[in-house]
Amino acid sequence: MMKFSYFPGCTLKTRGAALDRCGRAAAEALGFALEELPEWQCCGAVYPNARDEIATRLSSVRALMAARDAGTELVTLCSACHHVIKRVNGDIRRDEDIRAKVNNYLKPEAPYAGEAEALHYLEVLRDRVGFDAVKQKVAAPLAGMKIGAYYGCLLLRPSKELAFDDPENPSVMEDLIRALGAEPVVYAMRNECCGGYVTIENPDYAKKQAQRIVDNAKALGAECLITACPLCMYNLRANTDGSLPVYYFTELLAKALGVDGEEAKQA
Amino acid sequence: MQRIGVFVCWCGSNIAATVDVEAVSQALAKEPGVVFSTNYQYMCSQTGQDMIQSKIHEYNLSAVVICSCSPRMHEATFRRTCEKAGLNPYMVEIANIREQCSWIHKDRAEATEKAVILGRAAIAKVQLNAPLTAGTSPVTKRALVIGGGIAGIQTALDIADAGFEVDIVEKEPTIGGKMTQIDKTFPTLDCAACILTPKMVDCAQNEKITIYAYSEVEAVSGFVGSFRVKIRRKARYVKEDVCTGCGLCTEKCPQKKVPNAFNLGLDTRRAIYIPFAQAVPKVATIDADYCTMLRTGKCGVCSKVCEAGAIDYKQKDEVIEREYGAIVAATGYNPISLAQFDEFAYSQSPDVVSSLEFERLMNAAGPTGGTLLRPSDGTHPKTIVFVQCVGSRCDGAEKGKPYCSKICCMYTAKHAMLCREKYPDTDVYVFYIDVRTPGKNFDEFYRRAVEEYGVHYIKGMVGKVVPENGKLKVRASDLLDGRQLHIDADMVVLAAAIEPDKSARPLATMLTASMDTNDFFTEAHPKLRPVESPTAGIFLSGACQGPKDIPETVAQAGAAASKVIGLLSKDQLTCNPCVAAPNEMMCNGCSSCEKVCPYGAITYVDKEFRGPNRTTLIRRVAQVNPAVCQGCGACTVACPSGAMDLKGFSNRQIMAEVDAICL
Amino acid sequence: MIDMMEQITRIAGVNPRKCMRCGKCSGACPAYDEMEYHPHQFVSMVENGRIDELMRSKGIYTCLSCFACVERCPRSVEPAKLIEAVRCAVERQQGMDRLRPEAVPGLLNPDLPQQAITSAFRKYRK
Amino acid sequence: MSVNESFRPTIVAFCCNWCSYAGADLSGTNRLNYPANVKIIRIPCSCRLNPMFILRAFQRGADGVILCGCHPGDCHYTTGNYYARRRMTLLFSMLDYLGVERERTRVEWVSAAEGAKFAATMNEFVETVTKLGKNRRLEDLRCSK
Repeated sequence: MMKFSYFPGCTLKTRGAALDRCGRAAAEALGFALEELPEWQCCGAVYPNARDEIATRLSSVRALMAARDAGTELVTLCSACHHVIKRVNGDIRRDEDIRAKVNNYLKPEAPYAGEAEALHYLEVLRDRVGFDAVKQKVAAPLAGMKIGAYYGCLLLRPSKELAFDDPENPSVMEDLIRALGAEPVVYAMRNECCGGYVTIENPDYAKKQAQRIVDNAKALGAECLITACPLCMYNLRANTDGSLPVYYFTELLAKALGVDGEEAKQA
Repeated sequence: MQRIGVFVCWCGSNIAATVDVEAVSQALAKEPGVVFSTNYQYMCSQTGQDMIQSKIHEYNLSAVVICSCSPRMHEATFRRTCEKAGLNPYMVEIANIREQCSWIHKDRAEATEKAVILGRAAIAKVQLNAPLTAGTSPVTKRALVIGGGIAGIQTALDIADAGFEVDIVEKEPTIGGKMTQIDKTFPTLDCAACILTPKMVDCAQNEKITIYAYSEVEAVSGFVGSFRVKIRRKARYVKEDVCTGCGLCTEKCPQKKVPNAFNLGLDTRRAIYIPFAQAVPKVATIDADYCTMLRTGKCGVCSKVCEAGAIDYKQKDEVIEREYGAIVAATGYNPISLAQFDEFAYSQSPDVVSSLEFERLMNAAGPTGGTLLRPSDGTHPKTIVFVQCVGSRCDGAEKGKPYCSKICCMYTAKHAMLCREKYPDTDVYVFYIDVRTPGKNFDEFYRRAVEEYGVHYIKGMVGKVVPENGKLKVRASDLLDGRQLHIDADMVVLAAAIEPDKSARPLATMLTASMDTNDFFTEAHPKLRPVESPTAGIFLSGACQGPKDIPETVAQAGAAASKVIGLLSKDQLTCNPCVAAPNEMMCNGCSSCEKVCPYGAITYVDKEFRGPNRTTLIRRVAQVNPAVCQGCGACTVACPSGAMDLKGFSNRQIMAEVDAICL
Repeated sequence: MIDMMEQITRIAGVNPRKCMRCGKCSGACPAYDEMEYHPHQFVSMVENGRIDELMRSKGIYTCLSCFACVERCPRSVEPAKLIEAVRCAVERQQGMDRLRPEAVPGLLNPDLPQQAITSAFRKYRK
Repeated sequence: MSVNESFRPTIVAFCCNWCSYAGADLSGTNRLNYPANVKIIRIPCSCRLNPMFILRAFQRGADGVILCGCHPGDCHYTTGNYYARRRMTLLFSMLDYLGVERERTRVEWVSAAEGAKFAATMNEFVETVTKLGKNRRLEDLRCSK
C-alpha cells in the first residue's frame, strides 16, 4: 500500500473538517495511507514573498523534514498549506542563502536540502493513483451532475514554482470530475481570486470578487462548484448569493466512492 | 628562421584607446625573427595595405603578423594583400587584439600586456608556418531551395533567371507557403493571392525549376560546390504526372470530416484533397490518416471516379538523391501555439482566434466566403478586440519568445482597418505595448487606421478574457487613461508571436549550419553577410533567418539568389589548403584516422619503402584526398603514432602558441 | 531614497528595470479599482524611488496576493513581490502592524476559517 | 583569500573556429568583460585539440585550460565535438591521476550566438582557478638534463 505523510493544517481540524474527513475516507477506499505527521505546526499560512523572511518559512521546513525522515512524500489537502510548503521546499532547493539560514536556525541532525517531495492530494490522485484507477473504484457515479471546478490562485500560481498544472487552463479537477462520472464545466473565472483574506477588511470587495466567479460558472452551466481550499469555500458560500452549492472536492470523491456518504450530504 | 614583419592596427580608437599600440609594436620588435614592427591607424585601409606590401619588399619579409580585429573579419583581406606582394597567403597570422582584447578590457596596462602576449603567440606560430597552395574542386551547377514559400519561390525564380537549374523541396502538397493563407497585404492592401499565384505558376512553368512538393530533405552530405542530398518524396497515393487536377475525386470522397489545415481547422475537407484552387502542382493528395481505403481497405471511390487513373493506393515513399553546388534554406515561420496563453481563453472559446485564423475568416476563399462571422454562432461580431505581442517580447524560457515578431503591428493595423472598412458599425480596439512601424509607408498606414478608420488604439494589455453568455468579457488596462477597462467583446484576435518552422532545427543539423538560441539560422555576419550561413555554400532566405514581412523577404530572397548565382557561375572553387596530411614514414596503417573522418577523405594505399640493406618493403599507409578533407583535425588526434598532422594548425604550431602564452 | 529602493528590490528579489510598460499586470489585477496605485505604477514608482508614497498607500493592503500579475508578467518583473516588499518595509517599522492581536476576537465569525485570520495576521503584522 | 588577491592565473582557452571563437568575438562586440588572463587559441574544431596540448600548457605554467566547442549536435564538422568530449573524459581521469585538480580543466559548449555565455563562463572559470591558486607545474622528464 502506498504511504504518504499527511499535513492537515489548522482549518482542516475545525471549519474545514469535511475536507479532511472525506479525503481520508477516500484515500482508504483508493488504497493509499495518509499518516498524519506527529505534532505538526502551522504551515506558515501565507508564503512569505519577501526573500529575507526566514522565521515564517521554518514551520514548513519542519513538516518537510519530518516527511523526509519518514521516507515518504508529504501530502496536503488544503491549497493554502500546499502552496506554502511547496514553495518553501523550492526555496530550500534553489536558494543557497535561505537554505543555509534555515539550517543554521533549526540545526537539524541532517541538514535539510529539499529532499522531500510536497504533493497536493490532487497530484496524488493524478500522478500516483491515476484517474483510471479512481474511475474503477467509483461505486456511485455522479452521473448527470454538471460540476465547475474552482481552482483559485494558490494551487496554480506561480506556475514556475508550483508546477501543478497549466496555470491558465488547468485540467486536474476536470479529469477527476470525469473519473467520478460527472460532467466538468470549464469556465474562465476558475483560476481567479475568490477574495481571500481581504474578506476580513473589506467584505464588499470580497463579495464582488466571489460573485463574479459564481456568475461565470452558472452562465456556463455549472450546477455546483468544488474547491480544495477552506478560504475559497468560505468566500464562495458566504460572499455570494448562494445560488450555487459549493463542496470540497473530497466530499464528492468520497460520495462517488461510496464512503462517508451520509456526512457528505450534511456538509 | 623567418623574416617576420609585425603590423599593429589602431582600428581608429577601437584598439588604440585601450591598448598602447606603440608599446605593443616595440615589444614585439624584440621577438626572435621579427625584422620590422610598426603600428598604423587603419591597417585594412588602402594606405595600410600599401604599407604592408612595401615593407614586405623593403625588408624581404617571409612572414607577416597582423595585430588587429578578429581573423573572422579581415584574415582574407590581409592574405590577399600579402599575396599581391608575392608572399604566400598562408604566411600571414592574425593576433586578435580587438574583439578578444581591447573591447573586453578596460585597464590599459592589462590590455596592452595581453596584446603583446597574443602578438607573441602569433609570431611563434608564424615561425612554423609553411607556404600552402590551395587545390580546387568542381562546382555542380545546380541549386537546391528548401522551402517553397514566397522566400523560396523568389530565390528559385531569380536563380533560374540567371540560367541555372534549381530544385525546390516543399513539405506541403503545394508551394506557396504562408502567403497563400493571407488575405490582404500591408501597406497597400492588395490581395496576397493576386501577387503570389502568378509567381507560383512561373515556378511550375520555368524549365530550369523542378518542384518536389510533398517532399522533405532527409540527408545532406558533401560540401560547398558538391553537396549530395537525399530527398524523401512522400507518398501522395496519386500519380503526380497522371493527375490532371480536375478535382472530381475531392468532391466525391465520402470522408468529409477532415479538419482543413489550409483554413487552420476552421472548416473541413475530404480525405483526398487539393489544398486550394491555385495549388502548384495542382495534384490531389490522399490524407492517409483519414482515407477509409488506406485504413480499412474498403472504399476506393476516388479511384473509381478518376478518369485519368491517377490514384495509386500502393504508392510508397520514394527517396531520390541529387547533387547541388549550393543550398538555400527558406523554411519560414509559424505562429506559436497559444496553448500557454489561455488567460486569453483561446482554448475555451472559438471566438478567440489567432491573427492567421482571422486572415482566413476575412478571405474570400476562406471558410466563410469572406464574410466576417463568429466561428461559434455565425453572427457578425460588433465589438472586436485585438491583442498585440501575445508571446513576443517575453523574458525567460518558460513562455513565449524574447524577440519582437516584427510583423504583428502592421498586420493588426491592417485587420483593424479592414474590419472598419467592411463593417463600419463594428467597434475595434487594439491593445498595444508599442506600435512599431518602421518601413516605407508603414507608419502612415497605422495612422490612417486611427485617424481615418477610427480604430481605438489603447496603450495597455489584456489581462484576462472570460467567455460568458455569448460574449467575451475582456479585462484590460488603459495605461494612458489610468483605468482598467471591461469590454464585452464578440471576438478577440491574438497576434501570436512567430517562430521558425520546426523543420529548421533538424535541417540545420544536416547542413551543419549554425542557429541562434531561438532556432533562427545565424548569418555569416549580422550586417555584412546577412544572407549567407557561416557554413560555405549554405544561404538563407526569408523568415528562417529572423522575423520578416513580405517586402523584406522578397528582397532577401533576391540577395540569397545573387549569392548562389555568384557561386554557381564559377567552374572551380578554391579549396581550403589547411588539410590533414600524414607523415608516411611514421604511419603504420592502423586505420584509426579513417574511422573518425566524417568526410571519408582518408584511404589507404600499399606503398613501397626502402628497407634496410637495399631491400624494399611494402607498407600500408594513409592518404588524404585534399579536395574532400575539410580540415577539422579529428584524425590528427586519433593517430596513435602522431603521423597525421593538420596544415596551418600543426601540432608544433599550436604548441608554440601554448608556449608563448604560458611563458 | 536610493537605499530604500535597493532594499525593496532586495527583499522582493525581482528587478523592476525589466519592466517594458506593457500593463498586463494592471489588466490582470482583480483588485485594480481598490488601489490608488496600480500594479504597473507600483513597478515604475519603485524604479523611480518613490517608495515613501507607496508606503503610505492603502493599496499595499488590498493586494490579494493572488499572483495573477506574477503569472502573466511577460518580463518576470512580478509586481506582487514588489508590493509585498513595500508592505514588509512598512510593517517592519515599530508600531506599524496593520492587525493587532487585540483586534482578532472582533473579527471572528463562526463560519470564517482559521486560515483567513492566520493569513491576515501573517500578512498584516511584522 | 588575501594570498589569492594578487594571484592572476594563466588561462589558456582553446576555441573552435566556428562556434566558440565566434562566440568569443561576439562577447567582444557586445563589450562583455572577462579577465585579461584568458588567452584564446583558435583551432578549427574542438576535435583538433590533442590532449597533449593541455599537458603542454600545464607543463609550461598554465593554471587552467578550457576547451570550448559547438554544442553537441551542432558541430560544423558534424561529429568533431563528440570526439572531443570522449577524449577529454579520458584526459580528466589522467589529470586526476597526475594530481591536477579536476576544476582546472573544463569543457564548455558555446555557440556563435552565445557571447554572454562565453563571457560568463570565462569569468566563472577564472574565479574557480583563482580560488585554487597556483598550479603545480608538470615536469617534462624528457627535457630534464
